[in-house]
This record gives sequence, C-alpha cells and structure tokens, in this order.
Amino acid sequence: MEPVVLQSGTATPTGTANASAAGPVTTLPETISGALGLSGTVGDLVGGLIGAFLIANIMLAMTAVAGPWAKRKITAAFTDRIAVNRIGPFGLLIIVADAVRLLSKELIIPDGVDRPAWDIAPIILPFSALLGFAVIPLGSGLQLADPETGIVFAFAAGSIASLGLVMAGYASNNKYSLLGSLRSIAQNLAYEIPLVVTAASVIIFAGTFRTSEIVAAQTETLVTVAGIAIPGWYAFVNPFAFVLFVIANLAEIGRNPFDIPEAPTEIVAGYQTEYSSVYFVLFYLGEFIHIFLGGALIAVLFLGGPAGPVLPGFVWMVIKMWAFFLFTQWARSAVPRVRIDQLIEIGWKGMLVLSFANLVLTAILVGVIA
Amino acid sequence: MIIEALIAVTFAASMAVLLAPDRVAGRLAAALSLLPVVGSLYMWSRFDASGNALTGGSIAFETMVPWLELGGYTLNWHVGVDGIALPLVVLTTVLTTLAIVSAWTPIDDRQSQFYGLMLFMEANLLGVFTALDFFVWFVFWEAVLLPMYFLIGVWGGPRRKYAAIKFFVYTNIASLAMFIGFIALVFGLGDSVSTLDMPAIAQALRAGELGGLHGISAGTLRSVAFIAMFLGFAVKVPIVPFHTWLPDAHVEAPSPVSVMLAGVLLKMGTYALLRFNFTMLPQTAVQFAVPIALIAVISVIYGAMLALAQQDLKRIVAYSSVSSMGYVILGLIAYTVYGVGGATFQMIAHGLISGLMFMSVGVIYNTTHTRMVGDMSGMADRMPVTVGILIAGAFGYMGLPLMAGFAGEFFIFKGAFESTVTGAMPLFTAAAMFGIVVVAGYLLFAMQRTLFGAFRLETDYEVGPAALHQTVPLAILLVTIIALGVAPDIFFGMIRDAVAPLLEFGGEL
Amino acid sequence: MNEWIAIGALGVVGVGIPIGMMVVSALLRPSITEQGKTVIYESGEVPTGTAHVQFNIQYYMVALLFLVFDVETVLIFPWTLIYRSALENGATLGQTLVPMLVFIGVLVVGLVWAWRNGAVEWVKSPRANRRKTERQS
Amino acid sequence: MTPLQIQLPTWTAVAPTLLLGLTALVLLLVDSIDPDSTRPGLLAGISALGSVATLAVAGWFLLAGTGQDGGAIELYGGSLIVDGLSLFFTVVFASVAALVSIASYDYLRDRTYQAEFYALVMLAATGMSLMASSGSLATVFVSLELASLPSYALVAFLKKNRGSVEAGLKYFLVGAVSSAVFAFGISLVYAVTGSLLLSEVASSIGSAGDLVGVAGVGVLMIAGGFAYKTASVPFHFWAPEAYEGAPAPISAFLSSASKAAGFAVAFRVFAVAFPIESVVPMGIDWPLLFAVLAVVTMTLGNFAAATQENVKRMLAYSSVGHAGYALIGLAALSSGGPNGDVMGASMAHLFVYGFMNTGAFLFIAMVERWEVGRTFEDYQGLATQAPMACVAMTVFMFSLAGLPPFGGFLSKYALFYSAIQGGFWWLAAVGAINSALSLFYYSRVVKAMWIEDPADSLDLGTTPLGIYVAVLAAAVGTLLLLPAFGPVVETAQSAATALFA
Amino acid sequence: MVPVQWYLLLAAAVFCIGLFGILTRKNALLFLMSVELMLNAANINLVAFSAYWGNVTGQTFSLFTMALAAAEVAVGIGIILVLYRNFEDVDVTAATEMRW
Repeated sequence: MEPVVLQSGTATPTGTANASAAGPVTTLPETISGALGLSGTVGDLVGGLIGAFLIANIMLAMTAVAGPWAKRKITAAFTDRIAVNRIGPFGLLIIVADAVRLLSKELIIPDGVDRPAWDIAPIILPFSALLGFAVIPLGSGLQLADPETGIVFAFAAGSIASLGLVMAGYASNNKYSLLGSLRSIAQNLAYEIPLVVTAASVIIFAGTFRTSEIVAAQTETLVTVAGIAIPGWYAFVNPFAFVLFVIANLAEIGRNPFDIPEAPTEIVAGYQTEYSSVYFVLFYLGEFIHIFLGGALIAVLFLGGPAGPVLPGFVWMVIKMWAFFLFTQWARSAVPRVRIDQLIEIGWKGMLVLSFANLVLTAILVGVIA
Repeated sequence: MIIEALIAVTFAASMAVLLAPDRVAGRLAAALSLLPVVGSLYMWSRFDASGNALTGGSIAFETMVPWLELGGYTLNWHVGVDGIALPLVVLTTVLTTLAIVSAWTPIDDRQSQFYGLMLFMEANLLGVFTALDFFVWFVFWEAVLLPMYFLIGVWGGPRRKYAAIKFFVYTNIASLAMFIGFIALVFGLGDSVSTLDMPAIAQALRAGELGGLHGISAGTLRSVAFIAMFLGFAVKVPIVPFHTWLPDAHVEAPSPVSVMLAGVLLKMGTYALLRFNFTMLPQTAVQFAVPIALIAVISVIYGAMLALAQQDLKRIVAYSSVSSMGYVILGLIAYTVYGVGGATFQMIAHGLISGLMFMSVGVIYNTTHTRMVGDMSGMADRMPVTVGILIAGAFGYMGLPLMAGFAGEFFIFKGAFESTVTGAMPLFTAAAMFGIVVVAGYLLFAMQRTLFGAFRLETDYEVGPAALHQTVPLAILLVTIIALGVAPDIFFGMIRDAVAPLLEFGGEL
Repeated sequence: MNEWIAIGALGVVGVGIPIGMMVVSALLRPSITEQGKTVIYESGEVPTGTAHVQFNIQYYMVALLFLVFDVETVLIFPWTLIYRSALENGATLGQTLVPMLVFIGVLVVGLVWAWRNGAVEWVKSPRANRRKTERQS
Repeated sequence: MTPLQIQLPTWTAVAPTLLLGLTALVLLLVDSIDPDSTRPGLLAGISALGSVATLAVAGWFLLAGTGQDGGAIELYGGSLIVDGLSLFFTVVFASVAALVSIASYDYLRDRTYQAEFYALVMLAATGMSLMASSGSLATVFVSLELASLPSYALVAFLKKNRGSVEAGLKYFLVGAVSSAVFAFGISLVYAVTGSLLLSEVASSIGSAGDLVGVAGVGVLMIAGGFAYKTASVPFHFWAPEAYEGAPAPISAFLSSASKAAGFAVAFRVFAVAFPIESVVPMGIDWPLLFAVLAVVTMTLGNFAAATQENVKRMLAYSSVGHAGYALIGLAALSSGGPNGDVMGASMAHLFVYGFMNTGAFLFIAMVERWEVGRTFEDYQGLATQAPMACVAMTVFMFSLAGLPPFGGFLSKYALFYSAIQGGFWWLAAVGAINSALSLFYYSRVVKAMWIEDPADSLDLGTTPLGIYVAVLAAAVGTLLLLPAFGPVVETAQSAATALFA
Repeated sequence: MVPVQWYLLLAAAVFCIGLFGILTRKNALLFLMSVELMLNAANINLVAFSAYWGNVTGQTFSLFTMALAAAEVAVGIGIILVLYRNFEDVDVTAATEMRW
C-alpha cells in the first residue's frame, strides 16, 4: 500500500480547521436562504430548518400514502381482493381516517416497562430513517446537504434504527419483544456487512462518497443501442452487485422474505408487540420511511439517482423509490419467510462471501481495465 | 589446551555420572575421575613455568581467547598455571578421586547425583585454580558453591538444611563484598587497564597506577578494596571471627564432602588471598600487617582452644582446620620466601592431612555410626589399620618431622621469624607456636580416649576392619604426606620460584 | 460547515415530528385506567417469569463476528475511495490491489475458520453435537 | 561481503514477522480443514516449526547485518523499521514462542480449541515482532493491541477454571484502560507535533512552545502504556493475577516475550521520538520518571515475591522485579552518556531472561501437569522423582537470582555495570541489593526441591515429553548464554547505539 | 472558527468522564463503555489536530483506533461471557479467586 496511508502531507499547522468545501451542487438550504436573502450562519440555520421540514414532510406524505393505503391496495391486488374503497376516491381518505384513529387511541403502558427507553424507542426509528434522507439527492435541487461522506452517512444514519429496535424490545418486558429485537439485531448484523461491502464495490467505480457525484458518475453513456443511449447506471455496469444490494437491503429494512423480526405467525409482532396508539404509529411510520430510504439508496447507488428522461428529477426519484416499495410488497406476497437459522446461514455463508467476491472481482476488473 | 581439556573432561564426566544409574555411579565416577588425575600429573611432568603468573613470570599451559567485551573492558578466557597453582591442581584431582572412592560405603541414596555433583565441583575447582582472568575465575569461584550447597543439604546429617543455608549465605555475601571491592579497584585503575586480566591488573596495581574513583583518593580506595576483599576471602578460609559456618558444615556434611571441604575448598580462600590481596596490594597488606597477624594468631589459638572443648571427632578436626589456616595467614603476611612459600606448601599439606583425618574419621563412623569421643574406646583393637593411619595423620597434624605438616609449619615459622613487615612478628610467631602444643594436646587426648583401652561400644553387629576400598585411599594419602614430608622440594621448589617475585616489593619493607 | 447545519436541522425535525405527534396524540386520546389492561401480552395466558430470559448463545457469536467484519469495512472504505484515482495516477496494481487482497484474504481465513467451527451455525448440526459430546468424554 | 551475496527485495526484511503471521493463518486453515479431529502433534508442530523458521530467518538477518550495516531498513514510509533492535527482539519472541509451542503440546493434549490456542500464540508473537519494528506511533499502537488482544484470550483460555477467567478479566481490564491511556497519550503527542512518525516527532517536539505541558502529559501517558505492557509500576498489578491464573505456558509467554516486547517498543519510542537532548531541557525528564519507576518496581516486585507461598505467584512477582531491572535501560540514560551500552545491556538481559523465565514457568507447567500442587511445600522432594527437570529448574532459579555460573549473572552484571558507567551508580546499587534479596526466595524453590524430604504420597506419573524437552532446551539455552553472552551483548549494544545515533 | 484548544479540553473532558466511569462502576459492561469513551477522547484529539495540521495522519489513525476498540470490545465481551458463566455476575469485583 502507499505510504500515504499513515503519513501524508507535511506537518504544517494551517491554523484553522479545514473548512470542508461546499458541495458541487446547490443544495436545498442554499436555494431557500438565497431566496429569502439571508446569508451566513443565520441563513444556513433558517434554510436548513425549512429545507429539513420540507424533506421530512415529503417523506411523511409518501409514507402516509404508502402505509394505510397503497400497501393494502397492493396486497389486495395480489390476493385478488378489493381493499379500502369506501372513503374518498379510491379509498384515499382512509389515510386521514387511520391517522385520526390511531392518534386518538388510548396509550396502554404495560407493567414493568423500562420507561425512558420504552418512550424513546419509537422516536429513534423515524428519526434514523429521516436523517438518512439528509444526503439523498431527491432531484430537482431537493437535496438537503451534500457532504463529502454522503453515502457513508446515509448508511450510518439508517443503522441507528437497530438501536431503536433493541430499546423497544428490551424495554417492553415481553418475551416476544425481546426475541423480536434480538432477531432484528442478528439480521441487521448479518446483512449490514454485505450491504456496505457491496456499496464499496460501487464506490470503486465512482471514487467518491458524495452522493451527488455518485449520481453524476452514472450519467455517462454506457452503450448506445438502436439509437437509445443507455446511461452508465451501476445496475447495468455491475448487475451482480445490484442484486446483492437489493437482497441485503431487503434484510436491512426487515421486509419479506426477511421479516422475521416481526414474524406475526411466530412472535406476535416482535419488538412492537406492546406498543399502541401514537407509539405504534411512529414505529409504523419509521418502517415505511426506512423502506423508502432503502429505495433511495438503491436509486442513488445503482439507478442513477434522480436521472431520467423527459420527467423532472424529483419525479424519477419518486418513481424509483416507489418501484422498490412495490418490489417489497410483491415480495411480501410472493416469497415465503425464511427461518432464523436460514437467515443467518444465507447472510454469513452466502451474502458475505458473495459480497467479498464481488468486491474483489470488481477491484480486479477495474484494475485490469485501467 | 590441556587445562581446557582437563576441565571439559571433568564436566563431561559429571554429566555422564549424573545420567548413569545409581548402581554403577560410584565406580564410574571413580574411574572417570582418574582422567583428570592423569591429566594433572601429566601437567606436572611437563611443567616448565618460572616466576609468578601474576607478576609477569612465564605461565605454563597458557591460553588466552577473547570472550566478550563489556563497556570497554575485554573479558578473556585466560587460564594457565604457575608454581602456586599447579600443586593445588594436583591436590584437587587426587583428593577428589580419593573422596569419591571413600564415598562408596556411606552414600547409598541418590548416588548418581552425589557423584555427579562431586565431579562438577572438581571441574569448577580446577577452574578456580587455573583461571587467570578475573571474570572467569569469579564464575568458577561461585560455581563451586552450588554443588557444595547440595552436597551438604541433601546428603548431610540431621541439621543439614541449616548448615547448607548457613554455608551458602555466608559465602555468597562474602563473594559479593569481594566482587565489589575488586571491581572498585579495576575502576580505580581507570584507562591503564582495558581487561579484567589478573596479571595485567596485578602489574598495574603493583606499578602504582591506581587513581581515585568518584572523589575517593587512591589510598582510601586501596584500603577499602583490600578490606572488602580480605573479608570476602576470610569467610572462605575461614578466619576467626568468620568461621562459624565451618563446624556446622563439617559436622553435617558426609565425610567425603568434608574431605573436599577441608582439603580443597578452604584452600580457595587462602589461594585467593595470596593471589589478590597479597600479590596485588602488597603495600596495603604490609600496612595492615599487625591486625592481620593478630587475626592469624587469634585464629590459631582460638581454633585450637575450641577444638579442645569438642566431643565430636569431626568437630575437633574442623576446628583444628581453623587453627591450621591461621598459620597460613601468618605465613602469607610474613612476606618472606619461607613465609609465603611455606604458607602455600602448608595449603597442600593441610589439604592432604585434613583429608586423611576426615576420611579416617569417616571410616570409623561408617562402622560405629557415632563420632562422639565419649562413646568410643578401643577402636584400635577392632580396626587396627584404620586406626594406625589415623594416628599417623594426627601426628602429621601435630607437625611430626618427616611429615608434610612439619615441613609446612616449619617453613612458616622460619619465614615469620625472619619477617620484617612489623617489628612484632617474632612475638606473633611465638604466640602461634603455642598453638602447636594445644593441637598436640587435644589430638592426643582424643586419640587416647577413642582408640585405646577396652572396646565398649554396644552394637548389634560385629565391628571389624574396614573394607579394602576404604583403606586404600587412606594409605595413598599417608604415603603422599610422608613423601612430601621427606622431600618437600617436590613442590617447594616450584612454589619458592613462584612466590619469590612477590617479595621484591613486599619483603623489603 | 453549512451542510452539517442542514443535516442537524433534519435531525431536529426528525425528532420534532415524532414528539409533535406524541403531543397531538396526548391531547386527543382518552385515558381510562382499568386493571388487567396493562398486563403484558403473552398470547392471552397469564405471563410467567421474567421477560429477560437467557437467549441463544449464537446471538453473541453473531455479534462478535459482526464486530470484527464491520470494522474491517471501515478500513476497506478509504481504499475504495482512492483505488481508481490511484490507478489513474500511475500506481501499480502491486501497490493498490495486492495489499487489499492480502487483507481480505486474512479476513477470509478468519471467516472460513469461523464457518468451519460452527460460529455461524444457528442450530448445531448432529455432527457438531456429536463432536461436542465426544470432546467432553 | 561474499560475492555470492543475494540481494533480497526490501520487503523481505519483515519476513520474520510475516512468517509468524503466516503460521497463525496456516493453523487456522488446518483447523478449518478438519475441525473435528484434534491432532496436538500436528498443531504444536506447525506452531513450533513456524517459530523456529522465524528464529532462523531473524537470526540469519541479524548475522548478515540486515538493517544494521547499511542503516535501518524503512518500509511504508518509515512506519516499519527493520534494524538490529527489531531483529534482536524477534529472536527473543521466536525462541519463547517455540518453547511455549513445544511445551503446550502436553499441556493442551486433552483440551478443546487447540488450534485456536496456537494460532493466538502466533498472532501475539506477530504483534510483538511488529512492536519491535514499529517506526510510527500508529504502528506501535496497532501492534501493541495485536499482541494484547490474543493475550487476553489466552489468559482466560481455561474457560471453566475460575482462576483463569478471573486472571483474564483482570488482565483485560487493566489492559483496556492502559491502552486507552496510551492512545490518548499518542493523540496528545500528535496534537503537539502533527506527526506520528517517531523521527518526525523527534524533530518537531522540540518546538512545542506553549503546548509543552500537553506534550509532557502525552509522554507520561505513553510511558503508562508501556508500564502496563512491561508489568511495571503503576500498571503492574495485573501481573500476579494473570500469571497465576493463566495456563502456565501462557504465563511463560507473557512474562518473557510480552514483557520484552513492551521494552522493545519503549526503547525505540523513547530513544528515537523523545530525544533526551531536546526533551529534557523542556522539563519532560522521562529518564527520571523511569528511574523512579525502576527503583519502585524492582523493590516492590522483590519484596512481594519474598512473601509468597505459591511458587507461580512468586515467579510472577519476581517477573515484576525483573521488569524493574530492565527499566534501568531506560532510566540510566543521560545526554551524552553511554546510552547505547545501557540500553543494550538491558536488551541482553531481556534476551537471557527470555530463556530462564520461560523455562521456570514451563517447569511450573510440568508440575501442574503432575498435579502436585502450587506451594513451596508441594515442591518438596521433587528432585528425588525428576532429577533432570529439577536440575533445569535450579539453573533457572540461580540464573534469575544472578548467580555467576549462569547467563543471568552476566546479563545483570552488564546491566549494572553499564548503569554505573552512565553515572547512575545508585540505580545499580538498588538493583544489586534487590538481586541479593531475590536469592532468598529463589533458593527457597531449590531448597524445597532438593533438600526437603518429599511427602509420602509424592507420585508424579508420566513425564510430559513436550514440556520436558522445552524445559531442558531452555536450561541449555540459559547455560550456553554464559559463554555466548559476548555476541549477544555486542549485538544488543550496537543495535541500541544505532538508535541514539 | 473553534479554537483548537477547545478540542483539547473537550477530549480531556471526555477522557475524564471515561476515567471516572472506570473508577466508579463495577459492572463490566459499563466498564467497557467507559474505556470506549476514553478511546474516543483520543479520536477527538486525532481528528481535530488532523485538521489543524492539515494532514490525514490523525484521521487515518483514528480509523485504526476505532477498529481496535471494536476488536477489544469483542474480546472483552467474550471474557465477560465466561466471567458470567463462572461467577454468575458481571461485576468486576466478583471474581476474587485470587487475592489482588
């Protein structure tokens, strides 16, 4: 390895901490503060808060649509039923109804729960998923921030969710909850590494962690078939990695066939067994935002982010995220759940090995071609 | 290379014996110990050195190989013999063989270890008497202690643990004092020596090249080093008041070990005194002549008096050794040819005679299982040969003419009377001579009570003559003693030759 | 710096929205204290024992394995970042690729060992069980 | 130089370290191929072979003058340095590892997880070897952890034995804290100098300016980390527990090799990174610190050892005492003094100590195997049953005490002597007095074995061959180091002198 | 811009909090967490001064520190597990087979 690793640059004090260079793209807060005519820290603060509120609400809206309505519709379609069609057009107002219903339910606090942890856990889950969106380019300038460490930050933020699950399971004073949280941990642990290592194989191509640059790197034309320029999306460049990443992502967000943390037929509802009312809503919300975060990561890493013809970037991004959501719902109906031992074996003996193989092969290929 | 071969063969023999089964260990050890005897006799026959090894005389069988360098000082493997060392080498090899043979009867437990340790000790003793580099010498010097510690501690009498520890602690502390004293001297020499080679250091010291050290003046350093070394060796000799380990060790040690202890180990102390204190620092020795002579005389008298009070035969011989060593010191401080030469000769003579005494006491003890004077009488009836030799040895001790003891003591007294190191020397000599009377007294008294009269020891077995292999070593020793008494020049010639250079400086004072 | 202000803002919002929902819910929902309602759910049975049961040792094994491998990815990431640009700037494969292959090779040895020694087996196979009893005897 | 000399590529200079690491991997692979069968001979053989190969290569490099004649070989921009010091200590580690591997053959024969045991030993040895050749504080820390982490596991290896687990826990707790302290110290030094490379630290620490206090605290904390690794005051109190509770071969490994590794890296770091000429005038007087530590450590270790009834614990405390002696190598330094000689003498002492102390602990391993007991009383009369082994133990004991006919005497002599030459006669005096005191408790073992009468029921059963061979090999080594001390100390002193150049 | 001394103070504070935890807590797991705090204090220094000096040495080393911290925790958890099995407690003062 290069000696660079342990010692690079001469020891000269610059006197100030390195100001990290502003991202190559104009971020949402910049746009907002620019529009408001603010600058400096105040501008950053105001712009950031408004932008964050905007992004969060977009996600909440998508989740609201996806959770109470789309999910039921899709499942019904797979099972050849009709669902939620009474209230409003296509039953869309069920979203409002459900929201009110769940929020106004009595909160039952079971005996012997570990109080602060039990209360904090439902906050952590949506918080972690939302935080991940801070660095995702949603297209059309809808990107809150574009730090150098973008994609790594997204992974890190998304992983905080595990902490919430453990807290919930452990604080609930319920055997099912405990088991559920343990399972979720085991699962997250087993699939986190393949996920990250597969992402690393993409980083080899891109050479950057900055999400906007990863997206930009995928805009080059890979090959032109019959006059249509196919962009160099990494899903095309490295389909194997794509497949691996999607599978690992499924496990990471705990969807079928990897939904054993909740496995309703085995452990009631897993870590959320004892939660009701708004606490339950928050879990529900968090899970769905998490699915969209997974979709967004896939889109950014493999599907060219918000890029796409004709339509604006934001629409394409939403399409890609929803595509992944649809995929998870399809999997929910089409694929049986794996057992915990199978899950672990697939993770450690299959995914891990394959992901490392993928990394090494990618590195070798890139090296040889370069 | 003969010296290296001698030491190596002895080491190898000790290992071989250690690994041999108990059954054959004694025979094997005796047979193997003949090799160094032959070797040392061969050395004697080819001996051609003259002068003192330390003062620049020629050295026989010398080898000098650089060993390691430490902080600017080169340590060499330097061995060789001169007229002082060679007789001691011969004494060591001969006495070891005889001691091993005499151990056949009393030692019946862990035999291979016993004989292995005896040979191991012999090898190190040979090293002590031949080494001419301080470091090599010190290594051998200390290595002698280990086998002795075990020999006393494992095969000794009832209080063997106490005796062994006492021996070990006394001698080790003494070694430490001596070591520090000597190294301080070497430091004091500064740049004038770059080795720990004893001849080089001795010559530098005699040439007066000693400088100060860390603000200590040369004179003070010399005195302090002299005292430290003297104390260190005095314990080994032993000289009153450092003698208390000796009776314990002797009494508890099995007889063959006592033979080695009295016969050779004590000589290490006097040999080292001669080599270090009296050769290297003659001025200081003369400066301290009165106290040294006083200590010598006290040793003589006090040792003899103590012997007189003992009931245990071994204790009697042990204390009489203290007394005899007093003569040696007296001879050394006399700084005349006869004084120093006689002291050296007395080392050999005393080695043989005390060996003979301990051995014959051992033979009697093997038969009677007691050493108490009061318990025995009339042994002459039952063990005539052994008793005869014992009596002969006792007379040797008393200084009967035509025996080695007489020659040694005579030379010492002659030398001491002639000495000019202090005006009081004749006085001291006369006082020391009084010791002879006491020795004669206690020996005759003990002999008379144990050996003659009616036999009255009650045993459940027949007390009869000792076996041949017990008697032969005694006979050989007796013959040697008489031979040395009749013709002391066998050794005295080379001894005189070797001590003469020492006196060029000291004797004139 | 301002990026992180924005991210922090999203963090604040991310905490604020759930808390806001909790507040809203607290205003809306009823609270009827009733005995038996707060009993923890155990499929309708009366709950027995503590919920903090001892669980499968395999959870620890997986956790330990994860700890090791996940941290190694920390060391892989910087490499992926510079790999291509280093190659483009003239570094040889021996400088860029081989060390990482060695690193991953060592990791793989560890994984193989863990695999073969049953660290990633959730249910001990009969073979492993037999071995265990054999060793104990 | 001979015309046939082959010029090896530069990276092969770390071949000894690589060999150790490779051995660990091979062991794991062998275990992976067939985890069900336990073949102690094969595993111990691979381990011993790897160590001996390392020993051979390191010895060859040392003799051939690799990294010594033409200046140190620097790899990875100076992060790894192969020179006399690193090769010298690698020889020590490899020797000890070989002895421990051979001895563990019997010790482990009936236990599970053998391959893991050997692999951990090899990994720890790799870490130690890396420690000796670290040229950057980063590699120092990483290799220190690489040496420590397997050691924790090894100490707690007997996981059903409460003593072993407790020992492992205490070792780990103290180790974790001290490594955190160490890391913080490194970060402070980095804060002041802006570099982790020892040579660059040295050149810029002199201009610390306002941050001299920070630098001082950093140096102090780094010294603390080394104190832990070398079992010196104030991080010594893990040592008696860990050595007593651990499997005896591991006690041997830790108390010899691990300690030597700590000194190896401390020598290099303090000699190279914190040069006395520039640091001491700033008020960071680390030789004084080590002088105090040395005196306290040796005195405390020896007095504590003298009061023990348990032989293993006695050896453990005596090992603390020996750390105190070796600390003289860091304490008796001064600007312009014969620093190379002092440090070299300390290295030579550690070399000899590697043999005699390993041998002593392995003898205890053998006694544990015999199931005789652990106290002095239990050792009574062992010599009647196992004379050769007891001869070996006697050699170790007297050599540890510093009696002349053994290697330990020369190494202590050289150490004290060089301290006196450096003007630190009081250090040498304290050392000599302690050394004399130590004879008391060492000779107790000897006395028990040889002179005391055995208990009636003393029955040793079969002699474990592997341990026996290892003990005898260590004894022969201790004896041979008397005549062969010259080249050892010369190599050490020239290697140490090169550090100060 | 934040003066660099503040980072030193922050790191020292975190370090002391960790040290305090070590000195006062008996639970082995809390002990581990305290050690992690101390290591992270070192990381704060490394990263802050990496920026101050304008080289990546400190940052890179902090990665290694993290990796080693994790490995240390792995070993530590293993030892605490066997501790629990042998002493039915994760109290570090429970293990007193040998005297200190």
